[in-house]
Amino acid sequence: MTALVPYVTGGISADWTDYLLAYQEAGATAIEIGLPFSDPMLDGVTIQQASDRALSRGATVVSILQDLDRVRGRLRVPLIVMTYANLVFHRTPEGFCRELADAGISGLIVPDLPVDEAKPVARAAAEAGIDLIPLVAPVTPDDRLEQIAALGSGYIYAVSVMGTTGERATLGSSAAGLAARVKAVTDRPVLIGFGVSSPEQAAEAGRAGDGVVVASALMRRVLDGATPAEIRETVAGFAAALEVSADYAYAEVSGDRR
Amino acid sequence: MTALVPYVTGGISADWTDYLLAYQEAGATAIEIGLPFSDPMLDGVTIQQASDRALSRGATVVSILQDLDRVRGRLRVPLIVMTYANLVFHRTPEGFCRELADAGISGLIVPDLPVDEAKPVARAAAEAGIDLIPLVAPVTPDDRLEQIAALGSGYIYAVSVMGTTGERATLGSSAAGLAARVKAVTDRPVLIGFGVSSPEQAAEAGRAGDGVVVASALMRRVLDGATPAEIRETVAGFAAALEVSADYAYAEVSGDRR
Amino acid sequence: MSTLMTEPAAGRFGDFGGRFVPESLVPACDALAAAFREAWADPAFRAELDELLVVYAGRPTPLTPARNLSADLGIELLLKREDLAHTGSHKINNVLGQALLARRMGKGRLIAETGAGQHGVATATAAALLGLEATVYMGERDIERQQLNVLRMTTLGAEVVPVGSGSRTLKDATNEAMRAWVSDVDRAHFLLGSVGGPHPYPWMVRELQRVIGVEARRQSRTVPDVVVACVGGGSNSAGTFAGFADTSARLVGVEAAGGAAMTNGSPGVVHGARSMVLQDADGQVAEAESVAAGLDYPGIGPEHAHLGAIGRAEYHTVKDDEVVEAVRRLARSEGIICALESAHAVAWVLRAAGTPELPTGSRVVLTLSGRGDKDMATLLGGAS
Amino acid sequence: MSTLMTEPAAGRFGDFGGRFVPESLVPACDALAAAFREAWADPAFRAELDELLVVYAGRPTPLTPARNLSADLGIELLLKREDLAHTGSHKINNVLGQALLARRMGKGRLIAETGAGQHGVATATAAALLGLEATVYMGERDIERQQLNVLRMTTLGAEVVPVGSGSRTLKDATNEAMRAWVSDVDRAHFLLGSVGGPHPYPWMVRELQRVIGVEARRQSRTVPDVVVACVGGGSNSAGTFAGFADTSARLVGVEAAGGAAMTNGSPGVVHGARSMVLQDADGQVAEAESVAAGLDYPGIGPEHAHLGAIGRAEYHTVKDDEVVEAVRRLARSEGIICALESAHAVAWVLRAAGTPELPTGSRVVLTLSGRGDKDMATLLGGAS
Ligand SMILES: Cc1ncc(COP(=O)(O)O)c(C=O)c1O
Ligand SMILES: Cc1ncc(COP(=O)(O)O)c(C=O)c1O
Repeated sequence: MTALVPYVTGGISADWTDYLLAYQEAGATAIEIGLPFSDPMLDGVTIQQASDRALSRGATVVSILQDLDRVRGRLRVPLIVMTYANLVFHRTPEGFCRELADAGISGLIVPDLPVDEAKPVARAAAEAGIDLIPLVAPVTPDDRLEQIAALGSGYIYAVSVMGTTGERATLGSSAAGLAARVKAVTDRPVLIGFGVSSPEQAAEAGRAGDGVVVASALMRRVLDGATPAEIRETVAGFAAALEVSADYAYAEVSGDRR
Repeated sequence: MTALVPYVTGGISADWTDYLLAYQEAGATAIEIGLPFSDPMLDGVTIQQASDRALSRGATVVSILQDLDRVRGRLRVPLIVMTYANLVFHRTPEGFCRELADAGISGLIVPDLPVDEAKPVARAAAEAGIDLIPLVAPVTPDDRLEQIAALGSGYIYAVSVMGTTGERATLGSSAAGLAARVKAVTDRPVLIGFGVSSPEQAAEAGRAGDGVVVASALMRRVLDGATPAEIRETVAGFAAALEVSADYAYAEVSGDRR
Repeated sequence: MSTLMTEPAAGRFGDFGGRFVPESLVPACDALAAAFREAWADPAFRAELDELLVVYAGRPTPLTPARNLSADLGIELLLKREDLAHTGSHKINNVLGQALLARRMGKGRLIAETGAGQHGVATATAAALLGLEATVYMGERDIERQQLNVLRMTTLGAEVVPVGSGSRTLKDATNEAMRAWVSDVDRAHFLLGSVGGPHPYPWMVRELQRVIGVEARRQSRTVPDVVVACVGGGSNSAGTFAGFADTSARLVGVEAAGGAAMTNGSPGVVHGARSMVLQDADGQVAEAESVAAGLDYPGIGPEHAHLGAIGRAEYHTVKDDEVVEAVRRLARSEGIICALESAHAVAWVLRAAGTPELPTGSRVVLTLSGRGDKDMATLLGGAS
Repeated sequence: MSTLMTEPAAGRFGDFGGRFVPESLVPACDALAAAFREAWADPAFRAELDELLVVYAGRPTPLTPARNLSADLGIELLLKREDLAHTGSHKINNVLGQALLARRMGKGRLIAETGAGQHGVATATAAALLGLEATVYMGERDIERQQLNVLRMTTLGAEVVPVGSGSRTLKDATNEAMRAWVSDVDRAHFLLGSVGGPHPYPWMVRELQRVIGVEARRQSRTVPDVVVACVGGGSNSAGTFAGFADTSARLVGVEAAGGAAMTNGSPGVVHGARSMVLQDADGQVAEAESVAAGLDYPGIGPEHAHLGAIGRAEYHTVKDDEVVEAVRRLARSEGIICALESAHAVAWVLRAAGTPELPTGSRVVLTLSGRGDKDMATLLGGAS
């Protein structure tokens, strides 16, 4: 019943799109693709390194979106882009969202775009038919949760810990509370992310929310040289813990329009 | 007619008193013995090095004066001590002058003891029967020359250049003028020193005053390892240029009381 | 002219500013803005800060007539001497204010980024004085070239954390400091060193640096023709300009040629604010490259972007070799060894004096943002 | 009490002082005494100096309450902040005065000795400002441990001459500077850095440093119980004491244990004056040994010898390890990194506070003679 959204940094290797296929095979409900940014303020060491590697391989927004052509026919799960505000504004919110839509992306997460600054992007995303998935944090007060719940569409992304992305020994204790607070103000599904490092943690998060994002735990292995086939096993472990099946999850996922 | 006063740093070598004999044989009229001081403010590099070497050999006022015992019987020329004020005051002017007198010294030069500060030393020297030989410089005004000429006894030491001891290519042009100015205010004989580096310069200085002190030019050779016999030749060269004979000079020298 | 004068609504300076931070930091930024707003209106807070600035930091700093250079250049050059402030630069003005605020907010820890190390030293200093912990993030490249300041920070009891990512300079140290803040937002105050970052920083830091301009305005007696200061993030210039915003004086900011966000940048969002940014065609932030670690930064505070856009201030660039020469020239003419950062302002004056850019006879107030002790090793390296 | 107040007749402070110099220097010393006497009585000279001290050197320096240390130690400790003066120490007060005097006397060149390099930097600074040449003599050992100041001097355009004789420290640099002066006495002014040397130096330098004490006296409002300063040659302490000579305050000078002329020396004649000197049985001057280059000197100014002899001032010693610890303690409690020299005064306070030497509740004015940037490398070396 719970969505599993594994993450990959776009352009991290020549065959990076194979990870998308692997994730899908392993039971991903949707996939988050990071468009690497030079200054990933909210990312821990793993995603920083992944971003650096992609950038130094020459990855750009355009090249990453073009790479998707290689797998478009085989991908059935929705793709969500996660990137920083500068890449959005640099191409203008309208232009950027249109490019995403043209590439078959259905959702957008911008971690340094709080609700107060999000209006132009929300408008552009809506026009392009893309879900702007807003983030909430453990420290977000209730009145502000309501504001945020009114922003964008699709999931709400609950940041489970006060900190950057990155693996952690235990899931932030605030995750469950935060998810419950979100659910109290909105019907939108809640994705839990940041530091979901093991199937056990994923299961725990899955009980609190409607889905989990797993990023650093996968990218650490990718950086260490894991092949798509190897990563598929890892993701499958998360899927098993979450008791998701590819088909089921696929039908559930918000923003799925293919 | 002109006195030749070669200099040696007391204690510079184990056999340093042999230089005294060599100087005498070569025609010295009198000999200046430096009692080394740690901070020879008015000395150039050569005498500094000579002082350092003597001090690091362990030379002290007492040891140097004792060394003179070895040659006392053979020395006919007067000995003049040159040292800095601290060594004088440290043993008290009275004590110091008495020690000098006991060691057969007949004159004392203290380069950092201007007339204004010299009274206690002058008194002690007179009591001990030692000539306090005052210094004058090219910048000393005439009225002050008179004051200085009234201080101590024996020679007046005319510093030929504004500078420290040390060899120079030419004799200070101020030497002759200074000597003449001294002679205008006193009948005391005038010794010219500082930078008399060659027999030619000595001859030039000799025409202006009543004697010359040769120090760095000799100590440079001593530091470089010249033996007493070698140094004797050097001093003889100065004596020849000055047309002094040992006997004649000996009879002339002030303060000779042996 | 409301800019340089009041609190900007929503942290906006025209098209620039704002607050582009993770949601995790929004409440902290809000709380900080509220706390500063309230403290800044509180005479007791102002009195405590003013007392520290005077009895501790050595304010007012003098306005020194640079008589020899003035004669050489045919202008009247007055130097606002932030090099004489405690710790050796203007950074202490901002730091004392924020540190007092942090204590008032009940924070036990200061987190700071630093480039040249002056801001880090000032932070370590205030932390020692007020009994707070300090963690300072500094790029590895800056640690190498500003060794002296690293030693000072550790002597003061601060922890200096080397940052090895990216260009290993100020930009990356700032990323790392913000990450550290997210992770300890309850207990820690992020003591940002310049007029960049999310609201309320650009406003708050400018207000805390306003003292430079207010003093200089009073000390210069008549209004100068030109007011000039170097621009890294832009805090010493913003503080200086604030004192002259309502006069006829031309406001000139001088950037490092290798870090000239105003001159060579385009609008972008970095470190929490929309401003001018050096970036590539894709929107990746470029690495700056300047001999002055404190200006080795691809961004600039949003108020400067606005002042430039509306034409109230102008921005010029000078090259590293002009800067090194300016340090020497000022040292030999006036006996003042300024920081490489500050020398950017001097270099522009040296080049512009007697040209239409800075006509003969101009009266110029130049903020010397810091002293050059920290740069002696770099200068030597550059000279040999 | 005439000492600390008026010009001493014949340069005598009781049994000490005088002028033990080569005849070649006597007229120059006479001319200098006359010139200073006249300038010091000339309101125009005083006004020019005072202006420079204010607009250039950053005076008055603050009197900073050391609140944390005071609370820890149970005393009231006030720090006179010479570390905030331009160039980083009290040396600039004396140097600006003598440099103006040199220019007034038509001299084109300054010759100076330096230990820690602060006096050399100040001299190089004044020379640049007034368009004079500067030659600074510095012991090779001090050149090694005060690299930063060597770089500063050369950046300012001064020639730094290494002195390799003797202990290769301040004593030997002073000998060499005096030799250089004899050789260029017409054109050069010997800008002595402390209250030693032949008349008029001890008097003149104390007068030029008097500003420290006068300011501190005014700033401290009530008379403190104790006034304390470190003593190398003794200029910052003499200047400080001068402001409190006519009060009931105890005057305390703190020497380096390895260079304690007052505590371990005997009367002697070095560098032109009779004073207390570290010397061996034969009267050879001893080599001092201190972690602080500026106190690594076997003598002391003659007025201190006199103040000690008559009991008006007391002198204590502290050891190198106490000094290093004092730098750290002050840095961590008050956010001030002082010079190793200045830390001697701090170290004494740390040790004495709460003992009969410095009872609880005492009000203490301590002159912090300089900042510690120059010593960071030494501190690091000592720590590792
Ligand atoms: C001396 C000095 N000046 C200027 C700057 C640049 O900062 P800002 O532009 O904020 O004044 C720095 C930064 O480290 C600095 O140390
Ligand atoms: C900072 C500082 N304090 C003190 C001294 C010692 O000098 P004085 O005893 O003359 O003040 C020096 C000398 O270099 C110094 O640099």
